[in-house]
Amino acid sequence: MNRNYYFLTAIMFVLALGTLFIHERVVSPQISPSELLWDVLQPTRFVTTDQVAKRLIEKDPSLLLIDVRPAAEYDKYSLPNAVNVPIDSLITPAGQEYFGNPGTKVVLFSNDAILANQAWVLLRRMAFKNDYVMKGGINGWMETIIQPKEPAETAPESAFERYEFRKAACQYFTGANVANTGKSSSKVKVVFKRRKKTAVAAGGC
Amino acid sequence: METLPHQEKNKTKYINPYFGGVLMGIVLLVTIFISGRELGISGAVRDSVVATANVISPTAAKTSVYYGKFLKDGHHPMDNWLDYEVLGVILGGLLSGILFKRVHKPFVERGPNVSRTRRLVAAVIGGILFGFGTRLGRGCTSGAALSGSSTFAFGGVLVMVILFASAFAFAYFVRKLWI
Amino acid sequence: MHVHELNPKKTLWTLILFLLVIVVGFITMKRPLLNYEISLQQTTKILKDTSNNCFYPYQLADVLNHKNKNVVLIDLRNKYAYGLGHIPGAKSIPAFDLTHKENVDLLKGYKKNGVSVVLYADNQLAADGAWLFFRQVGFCNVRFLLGGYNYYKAHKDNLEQTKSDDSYLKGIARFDYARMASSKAVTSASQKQKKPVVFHRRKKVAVAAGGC
Amino acid sequence: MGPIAINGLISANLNLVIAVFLGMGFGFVLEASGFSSARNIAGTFYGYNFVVVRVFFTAVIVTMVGLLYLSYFGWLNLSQIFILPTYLPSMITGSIIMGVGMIIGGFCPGTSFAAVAIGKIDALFFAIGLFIGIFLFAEVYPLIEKFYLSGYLGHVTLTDLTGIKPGWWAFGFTVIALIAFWVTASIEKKVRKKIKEYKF
Repeated sequence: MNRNYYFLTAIMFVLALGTLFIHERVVSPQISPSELLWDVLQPTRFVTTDQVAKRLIEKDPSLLLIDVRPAAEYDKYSLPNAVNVPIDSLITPAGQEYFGNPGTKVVLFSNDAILANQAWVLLRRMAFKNDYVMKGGINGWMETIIQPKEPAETAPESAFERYEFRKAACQYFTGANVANTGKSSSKVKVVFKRRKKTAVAAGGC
Repeated sequence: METLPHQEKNKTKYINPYFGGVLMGIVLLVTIFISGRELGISGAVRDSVVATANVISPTAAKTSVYYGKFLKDGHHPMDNWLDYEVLGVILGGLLSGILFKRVHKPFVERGPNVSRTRRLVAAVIGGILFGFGTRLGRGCTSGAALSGSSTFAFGGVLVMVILFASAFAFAYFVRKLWI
Repeated sequence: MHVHELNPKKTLWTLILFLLVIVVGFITMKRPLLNYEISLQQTTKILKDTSNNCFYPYQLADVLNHKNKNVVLIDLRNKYAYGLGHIPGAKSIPAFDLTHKENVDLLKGYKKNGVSVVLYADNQLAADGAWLFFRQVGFCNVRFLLGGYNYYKAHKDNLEQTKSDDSYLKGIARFDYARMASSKAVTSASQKQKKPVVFHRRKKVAVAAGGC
Repeated sequence: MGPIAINGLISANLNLVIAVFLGMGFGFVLEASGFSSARNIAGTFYGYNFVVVRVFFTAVIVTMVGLLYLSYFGWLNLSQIFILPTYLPSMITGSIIMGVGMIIGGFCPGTSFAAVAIGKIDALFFAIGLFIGIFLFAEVYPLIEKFYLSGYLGHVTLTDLTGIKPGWWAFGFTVIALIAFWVTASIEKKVRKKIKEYKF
């Protein structure tokens, strides 16, 4: 047997042995940690309850509300037209179908913003874009939209305007809704465009 | 050693098999690096079957359950990455044949105990079986077994193992063809 | 008939070339400062089991009395806010400087010595992202301060008593939502928006659409 | 960085041009390694010629190991490459049929094309058989569609399925292949003594 075969075997073995020690990156698409931290520190992902309420009233078809609380809490109460994706199903394919659709803005919410924010971090790690977090969560929703506080006399004009909006919104979400139920107008139909698949090679033989 | 009539006459050397393997691995790596997809052959054969069916009877091809899948968007069935690659495979084989002086007049290579006709019939039968199998297996030896297992795809390893095992198991019954 | 070249000299050269490319790769590669140490599955597990994640305001008392020396406080707010007021003994690392090498090394040192790191900002939410980030890149000793600096500021004289307070706790429902949302309903409360919503889910796109 | 065609660093048309050259490389290696001879390929299964096993497994382990290094250096994003989908029942059946076809015909599609290029009539007949086979498949497809699409596992890798890191798979395959190379070399030595007529 030629001596070179021993060298060949040795080189190939060492190369393969090396693969055991290198940090493997064969995982689903994720953004790099430094990118993640940079995005985490941006406050642009937060939206207010007022903004969400406005969009809901306008029946904005691009808005998709995602409730990240456990299913039991979702069953008790959730925001109108919200879809329940508990935080552990975010990493399953079924849960991910709601995210990353072009033309939709996903707003995550939980009781407070914390859980929704954590869900956002997970989604961002998985490279999903166009996701938002509702500041204050449902607690904030209750405090601002359902039971708005009247501003003090000395408050600026804008505070009163906001109060007026919130009162009307409250009417819409609590009272006005009932009048409309016959027409089932609360059903928002969202037509998602398919996510582009350019990211992965098509192939096969 | 005398040259038998059914064997090739020119005495040229093939490259060392390990050299071939390393080169093939590098070609595959470069392919994946450039296009993100892998080498494959049978998909191109399928494309040409689809294209042929489309030429012979466009309406029947479009309504056919199988051909229809590849004729949906008005895209020509032969306008596919794989078809260009297979064109290259033929050219590359020719290049190697010229370089190593192995291009010769058309002839039939066969085992020592088998007639020309039997060899050709066997080739056609083998081809039919292989062609049918590639569609079920989502690829051939290069597309599914080689590229698939190289990219750690479970399906690739599955095809590789079963393909070789099946060939080994069946080899005994057709030994007359080869030895 | 044909024979194969038996001497694998060319093979050896090719493989050495291959090895060289890999060596070049090793030399030229940019080593990222941080890597994900835990998978997404493990991350969701961490989020569920909260016992190891948070640091209660009443626990601060021990730190401030120097009874608990195993805790380092890190202020993630900017230098200006830090200058206006901070928890005594807290180190200032503005959030945007977190990935600087010296800060990462500092945290690595704490991890090695078994020191707990407590991150805080104005409120819990502001520190939450940074905390979750550090947990994912392998710093299992990093926690966040419940209530944040704002809560500490309001209660800094009676930290011990905050044990019975839960106003800083997040993630719990503060109201009976269902009742509240329907309290003003004209007719029945059960008629709410509990209808199943028809969303067109994104269909899984088969990658091999044109494949085999 | 890579795969560069997916990340838009080269145009789609250039990708097709490069495909021809990549195919040429593949065809060249196939022919030069002796895959243009049906007897070489069939010989594997009778123990008198292990060229196929050598070339095949060397290619597999070189690619596996190479891919892991490329991804480690950040040159190639492995999540963007094509992963063969798995349909258990039909793939198992298909592989069995392919195995039988290979031992009867003596070629596989790639090698038959490379062999046609240097003028082998048997390879040409095999290639014609391929066309017929795929045509037959298309004809019976409505009958077996359910079977064809059953047992879909998705585009799974070994790691997805087992949770074992790809490095271990690459290492395992390499060790098995290296052992196989040495074992086949010794088998070949013994068998070659018996078969007088065909030597390699």
